[in-house]
Amino acid sequence: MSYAATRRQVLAGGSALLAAATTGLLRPTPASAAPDKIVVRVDRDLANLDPANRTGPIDVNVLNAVQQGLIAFKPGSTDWQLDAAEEIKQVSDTEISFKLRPGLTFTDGYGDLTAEDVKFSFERFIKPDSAGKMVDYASDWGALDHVEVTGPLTGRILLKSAAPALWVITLADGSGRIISKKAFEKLGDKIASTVIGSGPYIFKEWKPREQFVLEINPDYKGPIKPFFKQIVGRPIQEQKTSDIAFQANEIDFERFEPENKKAFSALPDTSVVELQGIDYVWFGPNIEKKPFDDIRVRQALRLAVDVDAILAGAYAGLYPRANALLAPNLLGYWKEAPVYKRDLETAKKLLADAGLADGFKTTLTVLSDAKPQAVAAIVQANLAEVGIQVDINTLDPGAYWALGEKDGSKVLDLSLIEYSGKFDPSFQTQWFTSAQVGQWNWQRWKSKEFDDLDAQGAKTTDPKEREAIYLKAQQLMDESAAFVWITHNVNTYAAKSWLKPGLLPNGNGWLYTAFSAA
Amino acid sequence: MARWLLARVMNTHAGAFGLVTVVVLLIVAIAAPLVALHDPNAIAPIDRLQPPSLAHIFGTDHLGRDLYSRVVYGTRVAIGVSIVVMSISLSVGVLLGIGAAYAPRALDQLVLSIFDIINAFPSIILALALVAVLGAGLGNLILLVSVVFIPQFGRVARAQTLSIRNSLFFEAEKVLGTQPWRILLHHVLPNIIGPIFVLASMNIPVVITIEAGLSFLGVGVRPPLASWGNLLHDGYTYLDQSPWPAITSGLALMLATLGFTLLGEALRDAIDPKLRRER
Amino acid sequence: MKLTAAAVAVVGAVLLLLSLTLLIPGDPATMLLGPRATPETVAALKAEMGLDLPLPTRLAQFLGRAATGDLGVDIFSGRPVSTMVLQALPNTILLAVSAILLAILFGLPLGTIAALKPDSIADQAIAFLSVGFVSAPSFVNSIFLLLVFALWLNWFPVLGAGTAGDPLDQLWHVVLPAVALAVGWIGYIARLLRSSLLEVLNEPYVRTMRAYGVPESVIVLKYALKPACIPTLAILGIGVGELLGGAVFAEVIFNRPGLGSLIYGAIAVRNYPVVQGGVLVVVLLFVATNFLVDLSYLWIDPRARARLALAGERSA
Amino acid sequence: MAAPLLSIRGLEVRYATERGPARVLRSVDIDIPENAVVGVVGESGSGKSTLALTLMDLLPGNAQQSAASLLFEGVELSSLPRSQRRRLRGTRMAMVFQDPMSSLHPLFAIGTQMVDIQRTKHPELSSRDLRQRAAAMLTRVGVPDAAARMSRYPHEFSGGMRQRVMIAMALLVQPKLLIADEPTTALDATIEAQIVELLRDVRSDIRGSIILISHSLGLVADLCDHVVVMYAGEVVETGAVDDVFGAPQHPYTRALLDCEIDPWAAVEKGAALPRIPGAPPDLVEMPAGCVFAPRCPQRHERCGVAPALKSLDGNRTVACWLR
Repeated sequence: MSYAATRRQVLAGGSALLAAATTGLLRPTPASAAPDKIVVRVDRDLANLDPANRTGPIDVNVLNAVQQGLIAFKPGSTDWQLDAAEEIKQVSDTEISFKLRPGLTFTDGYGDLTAEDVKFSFERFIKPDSAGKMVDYASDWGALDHVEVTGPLTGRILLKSAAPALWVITLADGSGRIISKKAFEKLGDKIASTVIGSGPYIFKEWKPREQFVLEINPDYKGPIKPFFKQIVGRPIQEQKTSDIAFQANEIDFERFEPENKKAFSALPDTSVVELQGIDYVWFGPNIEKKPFDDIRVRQALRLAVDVDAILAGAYAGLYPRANALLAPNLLGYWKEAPVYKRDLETAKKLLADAGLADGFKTTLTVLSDAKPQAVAAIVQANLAEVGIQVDINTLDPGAYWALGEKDGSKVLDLSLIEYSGKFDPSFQTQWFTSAQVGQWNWQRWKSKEFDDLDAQGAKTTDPKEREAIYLKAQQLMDESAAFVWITHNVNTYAAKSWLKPGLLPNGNGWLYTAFSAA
Repeated sequence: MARWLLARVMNTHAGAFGLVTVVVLLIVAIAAPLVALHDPNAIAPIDRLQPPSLAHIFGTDHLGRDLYSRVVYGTRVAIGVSIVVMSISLSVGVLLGIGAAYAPRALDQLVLSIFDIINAFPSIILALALVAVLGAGLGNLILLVSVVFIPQFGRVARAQTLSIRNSLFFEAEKVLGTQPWRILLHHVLPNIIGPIFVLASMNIPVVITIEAGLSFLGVGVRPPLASWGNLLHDGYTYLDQSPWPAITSGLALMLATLGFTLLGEALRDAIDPKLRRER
Repeated sequence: MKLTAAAVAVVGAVLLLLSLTLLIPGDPATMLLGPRATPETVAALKAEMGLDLPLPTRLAQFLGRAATGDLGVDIFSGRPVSTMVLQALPNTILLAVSAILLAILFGLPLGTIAALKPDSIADQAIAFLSVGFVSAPSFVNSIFLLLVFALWLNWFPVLGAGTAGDPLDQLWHVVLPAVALAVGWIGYIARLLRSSLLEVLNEPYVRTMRAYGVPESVIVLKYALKPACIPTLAILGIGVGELLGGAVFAEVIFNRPGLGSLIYGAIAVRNYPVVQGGVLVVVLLFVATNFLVDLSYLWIDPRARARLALAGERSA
Repeated sequence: MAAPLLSIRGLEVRYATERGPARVLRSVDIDIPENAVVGVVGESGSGKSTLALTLMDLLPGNAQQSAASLLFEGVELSSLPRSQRRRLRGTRMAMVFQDPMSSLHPLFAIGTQMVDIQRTKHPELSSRDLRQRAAAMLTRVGVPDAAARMSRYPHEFSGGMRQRVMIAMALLVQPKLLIADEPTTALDATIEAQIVELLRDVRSDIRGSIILISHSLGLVADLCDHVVVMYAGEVVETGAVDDVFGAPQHPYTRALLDCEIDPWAAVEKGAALPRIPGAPPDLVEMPAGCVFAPRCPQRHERCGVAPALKSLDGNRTVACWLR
């Protein structure tokens, strides 16, 4: 009706403003009671909805809501709960047995979820596809030997070697999603854009670059209780535009730059959620290159840089300081890791001992985002004070990540790096092994001892032992003085005050099923 | 000549305003180190996003850098880029244009279709496409924006040269056995200079906008180097905490484009009213 | 004649685009796989994307496929670029068209008023406004409009292009970005029209009309405006190009799913097939509009029709 | 004798130039009798066309005029408000311009233009009627298959045809005063002859007076009853054509005639410009005294003072001390 009114005005050539005012009034004003539909901002569009070839958290979050795994993450923890599996247990280091809930069905009439589907879904990761190409996330199931179906609803997951990380890295996450074998065979390539699942939500609609819609799955039979009838995801490129949209009540939930925390806390009907991250941001030299092959130079670097100033400057003093690889809420967190205070005297002395009393020139390579550039600027200023002249080399994503192949990292001097973390320490340590030199170990730091610890940690099942292993590994990194840890990141979210988001500790894992009324 | 031109430009308000603005901007750009009150890259995390004060007359940005100084150095980038770009595309364009006019038909056609190809892209889009490949950065920015403007100069130069080549006295000169380069020097160039000069001055504000625009999108000048585009984007990002970065850089940008536009038009009307309609 | 030139330009543009992709530092494959890529997967992906083939082969392939409307696939989602582009195209066209209409809607009257009373207060005011408008870049306008009319006054929506199939809603969403793009052109058209109108009003044929006491209103609105619009029309040709360029900013800032934001988004992650496809379509759009502009001369100017006919006979 | 249709007294027109005001018309007195054809002759730059534009009130913006009196059909034009002046045009007065190419609108069919120029005269008539009148008139002035030609554009007409259209326009509004400014100059000789024919032919259709501005004495001699000789913005001699051309009183008139012994020849070879030693004076810095003196073969001391226009017998006038 009100639209009709507006239309009349427009047709009558009536002033846009008048008409505008009318719709302005029509726009949803912040509701105190939670509606049954919410709009959340995602920072880019969905890309690939095939669990094995997904392109990142934005895809996974949808998959986790639409498809079931044997287990699922518990909201707000690195811990898991049962989902498709009625029971599941680690029989031995290399065997996991599971029993599915009866009566789970796939949407769009693809029938019941059976152990066959589980076998198919998991073994996809270890068999090359028709084109002979391995799936992108093959490594998640690297340890899998095969899945044995023991009954319509029961089976055994058999591993080549012990893989304790499997639970949180794989089973509870994207690579553990159970897809319908029938659907896959029917849809072929189309499964990258059509999601058939048995989960709490169905993938109702996807208007690329406009929005995707999740809607409660009436036939879902499982322990998870989704709250909102509809969840709409809107891809928004420009962060600031998203902030404005939030203030204009066009979206109900978004992640924002921690720098803006104050401003957002001041907004009406808005609750701000803060979450410590598990990523790891650090910078360090390529230790194969002179003069960084000299440990004294590396130590000097570590002492010359004022990490607190970086956090205050580039991170608005809102990010927690990192002193080692693993974040506080992870197994293997090194509580007593040394906290290096800035000490120019010692730094200068170390350089002098290394015969570089009057400093040297070097280059710091960073990604072309605002924060890395800010960090670089501060590092530049800091190092200048001990006579080290730093040129900043900013690369945009394509060129930057290309350093990870064809030995691209060989040319680097200093580099500022940010890798995103997962809930199992083994995922974090794997990039620093000698084997990764030329790929993702850009600093080319080689330590036989570390390699062994990494391999060992990946197999050991006993948490206590693992913790010890990873502590040792981090001590080795510390001794090398090759890594200047900066932060594990913090994530800040704005939600309408009636909305309680369901987030995982890594910050970009969102459990849409756990979004609920505050 | 110069005095006459100056007089013609100054005798309209718009022209005078344009000239003064541009002169001021030029001075600021050249004398940036003297005009700026602080090191534009000096970071002071503690007093980030300060409002204007005696210490920081435009306030500070999100890293506590002195905005005024950054705007000043931004002027240097904006004007530097636009002048370099213009001189590159001007010289390349004119050379190609004259060359084409003298060259055999086939070659001439080739050059022309190259111009057509470049012109088939909306300038920003071409710049983006090139950035996609070359990557951002000051050097690339200058390079690719220059490419965008070559055809304009090329066409004017070619047209002028042809009109002279077909003119009677050119024949006469040939008969008299004057070397081509003499003819070029004494008859072609003098005729080209006017329009070319106008064209260049009219395009400078366009280049300034493109530079700022690409930098705004984060594919132009690389931070920490100060560009109005970067400042504006950062300002936009931290608008909730302080409007000053956005306001100051935005105003600087608009003042510059305004000044150069007015001056350009004044020059055009003074030198070559015929060009009034062309673009 | 013009058509062939256009065709050459487009083909050349494609060639340019493709040859550019040879200079790429690092490549999409790694970009796509991020810190997980093993050399094998990278190689596989490149093969998949045809990045390993020599340029001529790729050009031939691309042109061949493009001719059939196939622009390759998005390296992330594997969705055909053609569909992505076609989804974006209407939004961009709507934006550009509304912007042009706005520019004409305001520019024409302003220019006419200014020309009727040269050097009057109105004329001066309009001149001042025009210059001011011309020097306001579209991204500055976009931000300003977004803050004032979407955030503070809450009159217009912030996000996107509105729900497909609801013309009103789409019109709604296009207002602010269109204004942001149009502003500069309002000023430009106004000033251009003023000068050409002043010239026309001194033409002998206008004097003839006056000699028979034809009312000034009829002279201006019927006889003078038509010829005065020709130069404006010529500028619109170029204008569309700048509009399509400015659209990038408006679309990014207002989060409109259009060609500009598509290309921009793709560049950040080096999604080359999408960049190529997007840019190619923009070029086609641009060339096409310029062609239309040329056609519109025929509609306005009988002499042009005559010339064309003449040329026709010659070539025949 | 009856009051003239138009009587001009002390008409002055200045053009503002960079170097100062150019006095293109100075204290011009002319009478146009009822139903007469008056020729205005003189070199280019003698102010003929300015005179025409002044009467039509079509002077460009940089011109300023002042007249003691501009009496048309007993009405003082110079005191009429612009709007009423406008209404005179296309009803009581009309003008045929020199260049038929640029004087017709290139983007509109001539029919459209011929209809619109009648509206001030015939507000009561419908467009259809106006179209029919126009078509009929085209036939009258000798444009073949007029009805069809109505929807054609100027560039589709030959120069001669265009001038016929212009004349048709003038006839359509039946003006009391028709001013023809060099109606044949832009045309080549043969066409010119045809147009002259046409003019003589339609002469009778016009129930009013005609001012024929031309530098071709032949044409004037051929078409006019009276003649006004102008030089450098001043009237130097007036009178009946036969008297003036038969026995010119002013040295300038004589000079003109000497350059053009046989008027008909002139018409044939298309209006040759008179060749008189010296050049017309600079209108911005006028010399004192007789304007023609510098070029005058019979110059003498009295010429240092400007001679007034004095009447001779047989109501002719001349401005020269020798008479």
